[in-house]
Amino acid sequence: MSFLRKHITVLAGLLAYIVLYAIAAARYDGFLSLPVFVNFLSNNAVLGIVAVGMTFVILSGGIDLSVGAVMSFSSVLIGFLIMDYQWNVFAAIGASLVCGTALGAVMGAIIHKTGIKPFIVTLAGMFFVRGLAFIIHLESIAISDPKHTAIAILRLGPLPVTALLFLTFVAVAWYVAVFTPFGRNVYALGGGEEASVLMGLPVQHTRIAVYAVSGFCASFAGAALTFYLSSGSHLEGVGMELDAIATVVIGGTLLAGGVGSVFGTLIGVLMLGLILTSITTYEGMMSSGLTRVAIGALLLAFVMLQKLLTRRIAGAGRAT
Amino acid sequence: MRPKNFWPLVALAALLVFNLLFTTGFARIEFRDGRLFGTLVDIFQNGAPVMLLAVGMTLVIALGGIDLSVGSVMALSGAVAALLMTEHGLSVPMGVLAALGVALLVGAINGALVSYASIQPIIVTLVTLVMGRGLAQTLTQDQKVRFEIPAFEFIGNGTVLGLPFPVLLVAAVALGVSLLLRKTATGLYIEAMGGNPQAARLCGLRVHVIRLMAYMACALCAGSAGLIAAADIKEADVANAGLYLELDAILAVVLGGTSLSGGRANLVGSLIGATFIQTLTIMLQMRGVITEHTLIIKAIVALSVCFMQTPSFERMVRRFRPAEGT
Amino acid sequence: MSTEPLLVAQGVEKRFPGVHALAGVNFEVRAGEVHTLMGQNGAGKSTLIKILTGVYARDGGTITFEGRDFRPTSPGEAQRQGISTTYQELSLIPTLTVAENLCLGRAPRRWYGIDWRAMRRKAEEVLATFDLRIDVTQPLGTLSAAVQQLVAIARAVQTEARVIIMDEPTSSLDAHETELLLGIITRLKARGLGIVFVTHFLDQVYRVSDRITVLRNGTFVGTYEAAQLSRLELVSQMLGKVPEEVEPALREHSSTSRPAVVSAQGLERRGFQAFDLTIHEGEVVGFAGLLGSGRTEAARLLFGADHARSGTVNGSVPKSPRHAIAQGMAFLPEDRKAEGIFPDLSVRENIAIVVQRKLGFTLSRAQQDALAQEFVTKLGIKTPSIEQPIRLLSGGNQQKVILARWLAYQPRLLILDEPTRGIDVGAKGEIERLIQQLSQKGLAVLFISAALEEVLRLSHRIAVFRDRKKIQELTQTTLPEVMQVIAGEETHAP
Amino acid sequence: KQQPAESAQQPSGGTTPPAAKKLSVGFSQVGAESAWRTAETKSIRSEGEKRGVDLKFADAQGKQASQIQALTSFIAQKVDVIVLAPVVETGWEVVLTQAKEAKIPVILVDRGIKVSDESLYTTLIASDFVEEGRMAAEWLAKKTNGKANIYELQGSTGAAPAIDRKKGFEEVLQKYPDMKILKSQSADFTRAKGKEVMEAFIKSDREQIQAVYAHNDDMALGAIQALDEAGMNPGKDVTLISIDGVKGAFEAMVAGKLSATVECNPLLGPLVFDTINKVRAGESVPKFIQSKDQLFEQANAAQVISTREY
Ligand SMILES: Nc1ncnc2c1ncn2[C@@H]1O[C@H](COP(=O)(O)OP(=O)(O)OP(=O)(O)O)[C@@H](O)[C@H]1O
Ligand SMILES: Nc1ncnc2c1ncn2[C@@H]1O[C@H](COP(=O)(O)OP(=O)(O)OP(=O)(O)O)[C@@H](O)[C@H]1O
Ligand SMILES: [Mg+2]
Ligand SMILES: [Mg+2]
Repeated sequence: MSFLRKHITVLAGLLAYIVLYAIAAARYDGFLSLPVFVNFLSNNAVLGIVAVGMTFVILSGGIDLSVGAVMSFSSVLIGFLIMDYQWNVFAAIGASLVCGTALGAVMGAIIHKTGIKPFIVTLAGMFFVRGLAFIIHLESIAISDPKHTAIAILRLGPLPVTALLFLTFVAVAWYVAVFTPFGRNVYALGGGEEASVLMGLPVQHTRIAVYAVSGFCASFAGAALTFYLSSGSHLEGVGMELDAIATVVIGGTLLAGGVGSVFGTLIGVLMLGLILTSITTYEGMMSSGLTRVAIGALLLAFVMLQKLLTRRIAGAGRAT
Repeated sequence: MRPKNFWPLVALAALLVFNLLFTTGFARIEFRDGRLFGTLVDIFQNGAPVMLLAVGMTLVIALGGIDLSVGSVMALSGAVAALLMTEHGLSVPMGVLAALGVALLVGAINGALVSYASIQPIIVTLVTLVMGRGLAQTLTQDQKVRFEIPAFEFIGNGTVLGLPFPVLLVAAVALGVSLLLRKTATGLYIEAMGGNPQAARLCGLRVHVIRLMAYMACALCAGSAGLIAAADIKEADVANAGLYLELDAILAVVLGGTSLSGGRANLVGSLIGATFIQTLTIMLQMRGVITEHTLIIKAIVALSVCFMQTPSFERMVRRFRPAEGT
Repeated sequence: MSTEPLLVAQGVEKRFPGVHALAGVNFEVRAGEVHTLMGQNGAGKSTLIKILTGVYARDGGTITFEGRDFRPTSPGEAQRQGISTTYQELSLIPTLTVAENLCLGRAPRRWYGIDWRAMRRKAEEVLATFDLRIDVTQPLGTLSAAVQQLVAIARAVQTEARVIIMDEPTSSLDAHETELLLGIITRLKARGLGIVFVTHFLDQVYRVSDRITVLRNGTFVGTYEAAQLSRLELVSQMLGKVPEEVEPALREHSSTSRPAVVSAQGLERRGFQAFDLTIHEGEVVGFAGLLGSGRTEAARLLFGADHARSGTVNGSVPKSPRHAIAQGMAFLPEDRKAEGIFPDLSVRENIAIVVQRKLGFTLSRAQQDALAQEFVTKLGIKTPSIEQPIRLLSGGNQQKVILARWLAYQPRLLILDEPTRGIDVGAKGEIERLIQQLSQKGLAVLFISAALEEVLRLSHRIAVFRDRKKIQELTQTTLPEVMQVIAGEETHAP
Repeated sequence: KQQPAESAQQPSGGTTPPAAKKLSVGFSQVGAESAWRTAETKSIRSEGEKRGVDLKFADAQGKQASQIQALTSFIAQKVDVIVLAPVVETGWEVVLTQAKEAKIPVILVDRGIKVSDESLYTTLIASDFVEEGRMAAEWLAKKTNGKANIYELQGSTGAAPAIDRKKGFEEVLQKYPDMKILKSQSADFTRAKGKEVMEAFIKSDREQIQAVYAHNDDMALGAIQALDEAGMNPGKDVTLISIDGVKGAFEAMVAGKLSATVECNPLLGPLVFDTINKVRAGESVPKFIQSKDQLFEQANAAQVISTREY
């Protein structure tokens, strides 16, 4: 099968993104510049890292509603350990990664062992983790630690550290999804759970690992958030799960599982960022209500455009 | 085999018994100013919006879909009704009809996009979630719309024969929908579609139309819930009405035993689920549990109730109580 | 020939709610033998296989593999121990490519991970042994049921297994592919593998089997040397009674003077050449052709299940299955799991749904019960109750339920795409008799089956398809003649 | 084509820009979650229009990340001044450093932030939430002679106004051993939740409820409704005090239901633009400009109500 046919949704998404970016660039001055684009990457890095983890979960046919809560929890934990207990930055991040991964793995194990639907387990997980975060520290915590600040202002060329982390995550996730047996098992699990069992694939390990990966990504996103905001924040994660799911799905990954790609998610993240930024900040004087209407409309327009392009390319591909 | 809804009922009963015994004031019911008054009434009255949402959501979920937009539809219908009645002087019945009409329209958009444009339901309804509340905010110019219209307030606060009107409304809607599901072919069609849409098409079902109707019914329920919510506090609060209630509704449906993958509708279960959630909420409020703990308790309780309905739990029960009589 | 037994099961027990699926079943496979499992639908064959391979846990009995106690907890474990299986219901991943389905869990690796190119080459090689030259990078789900079945078999065969179990591998294969498979089985046997084979086709049983074990209603009837068991004996062991003779004769060519029920003109879609077809009242028309020749496609076009680019059926463009049904057509699809059953609905609901649609909102519960009960009895559907979810029925019984669904509707034209797939000999006879009866009463039937004899036996007229094109219609023909037409100029070795 | 900033020239320090150029201001608002918030937005917007300012408004829908995005794009668009109503107190260092490097003055409204370097923002125009809590407590103590069973309706968990108003209130209660908070529950700053939580309180502790302290007016209004429905005279048998001073609260005071409200003035528009002008003219401004908070009781409610816009 041709490259074109195989990656059709991603390509269509990319094309749709370019079209919308071009429209925005024509409309707003200075939109078409490297710093603005880099801003997209770094401003959406936290969401992006969460979405990368979510991609695996959705590919496996599941869903993870706890990511936003785990992300905030981990940022609060990092802030708490650094500020209240004078932990070393790396130790604090390490601890939060362990916690996030463990939380994910526990949820995965519950899902697998009891057969309760992921939606419910992770919804309960969301409540639980949010409660836990409030118990650790009721308020958001400002982090001022020389080492932490040093990392926060790191740059590689034009790329700030959060953007760098995001791109690294995408690259690694792509590799894992395409070239490792674990990645392929995730696709298989999403394509057919019963069949995966009958084919003798390690379904249990895969499922637990998928949620652990998602927990890991979410807690890493929490760490990225502390670099981005220099604080551990309760608020940022609220509603993030829906954003993450949206980016994954508009990136062409099927919610039913089995079909999709990490690059699709990258495009989804950039797309959502483009829509939000252009509407809320470049479009200027608008009411909150109209802002929402416009965001929704653009999102829908993108999805429709992507659908249309997919059909067009598919049609053209078959004819040749 | 245990009777349907056995475990959700057990869980609800356990919660109620606990509260009747240990939560002060929970058991008290009085008759005052021509209405029943007490926590048990509050559970149903305050839970009415979520129950309505759960009824509609059951249909959509049984169909293999999901509707995240219900909370926004609540805000929208409340705002439309309040605006039309206050600023445009429409009569209460007309305002209510118009609000429900707008809700139906949103449902139709959801259904049409899911069905005819075959976009994934979660995306479609996420878009209407964002846009619906946005539209409501735009219509009201980001303001709360206050009103003093006794006939409208009746929807949220009125009583008939001592019983709160919202409770009666929920009962009527639930009865209607359950008759529709049980006594007509609708239930069969919806469940068939949820189980295997391909086969449903080959059996000659109007798959698109059925889907459209289900989303419209769900939005209609949400619209009614929105009216109750607004009437109850005498204002349309576009920013907060129905916020995050879609999650409560889905939780209620799942607690009641309907599978999120579609194929089966369990309306009674969903109502039990909604009652359970509301009872838990009120209990935590009455006992003065702090929010941090509330979240954790909710998580654990919800998981446990779901666990009670899984085969693994059934197996555990059987192990503890080795087969009698065989 | 007989050597040490590889896999031995003794007194195996399995209960499901309401069903005693296996009651003390004994079974053994030796190295270098083909051991066939026979039994009616719901006799417990698939259940036994699932217990042998760790899908279900057994409730009782012992199993040893190569002399050691064997209690696999998952199919994966059974595979690692050396038991490779194709299950009755297709158990592959439709969203992954053909190549991946073949290699999943054992993909060729290099230092950087999975070597996709090597995987593709390997897949092409393996499929070549089945005469299958397809693009292995397309998603499996886009291919026909037969190709998917072949991929599943290829997957099972290419492993380093000592026992290979195949649950009705030939049910959706054509003569040619079946030949290839039987050849492969013979070769594997010669390599000293133990092979467990399940089929409802007696010819195949006798072609390859060394021994036959018969199950009836979950009980063990006996194990026999194939050479010493006559067909009649075998069938009567399975049924528990001497079977009635199935009418063997070719059918008389009916007169086409009766009114046409369906007439299609110039039906066409991309890559499928336009064809005409008329079916009259009381007539049985058979479709013959090789795998992928387009029989299913033609039937789907007729029924409106796929969108036709041009052409008419009964004077109007076929729009949807709905319209076809309104015109009195019924369609039993070939892929039962994907397009036939509503898995969570009960047997009753699965049967009632089409009738219900015809009657709108009016069918009462009592009527549904009566309807379901009638067909459960008439078709001998084995189920603990009509309220059992259909997914818990055995494969053959599911097929009967779907057939019942359409019969209950009393259509004027019944399109049957592989209706006897996975149905036991007894029931097959019943269904054939039923088709004959109904067609005598005026029902028009379009019959598609991989078993050519069956097509010939039932049909008044046969339409032959090749390369997604209808080539010829035959009346009063013989098996060799049909085979020649199917194969085209170069005659196929039968 | 929209022209966010006609000239690429950067506004520098105290020099006034050419008269031809409109002053461009970027305003990052939290959202539109309450009447108070929308009143604030409206005030700043209408004042901006009145003065012919090119005001860019960005609604962050309650998310700090959106606010940071808004700020970075304001910086990229080279606005003259940034007005920020921060959703949280922490996490502003990086982006404010960027603003400082771009020499764009930042004016904070309605809430302070925690930064190590105070020079990152020019000034803060806000109310003092802790002080509001103190005022409410002092008034309640006076009114009840230092003896009351108090039921508290908190704002959203973790939100700064909720935390500070609770803190200020509890601080003062220390002085009055006979004033006790018996139950305290979050009601998310909304009327519907306020009513619901109050109903639960009534059902369990009906006889003990003497005073209700709500972190905002909306919740108090909900509570009043619950008390009314339960036949317990709010404003007479139960003393209610809340914070914000929205119009609805004044109506309730006139009706004798609400006992008092601490105003937290959202009409910051004129003050904000006056300050902007001062900053651009090079005048020095104090680091904290406290907007005037005032306590209103039933007695003076009727006079003030006509002047309430929100
Ligand atoms: N998971 C299950 N739950 C309940 N009953 C089951 C289950 N699986 C199988 N059965 C029942 O067990 C019996 C044996 O089924 P099985 O699938 O083994 O039959 P089979 O011999 O393979 O038939 P076929 O030829 O139709 O494939 C049937 O009556 C079936 O309904
Ligand atoms: N929607 C489609 N688009 C493109 N090609 C298709 C489509 N459906 C079927 N085909 C191809 O058309 C050919 C005919 O398939 P069809 O399933 O009709 O064959 P068949 O004669 O019924 O054989 P069998 O059922 O034994 O596989 C196959 O090569 C199949 O891959
Ligand atoms: Mg079987
Ligand atoms: Mg076919």
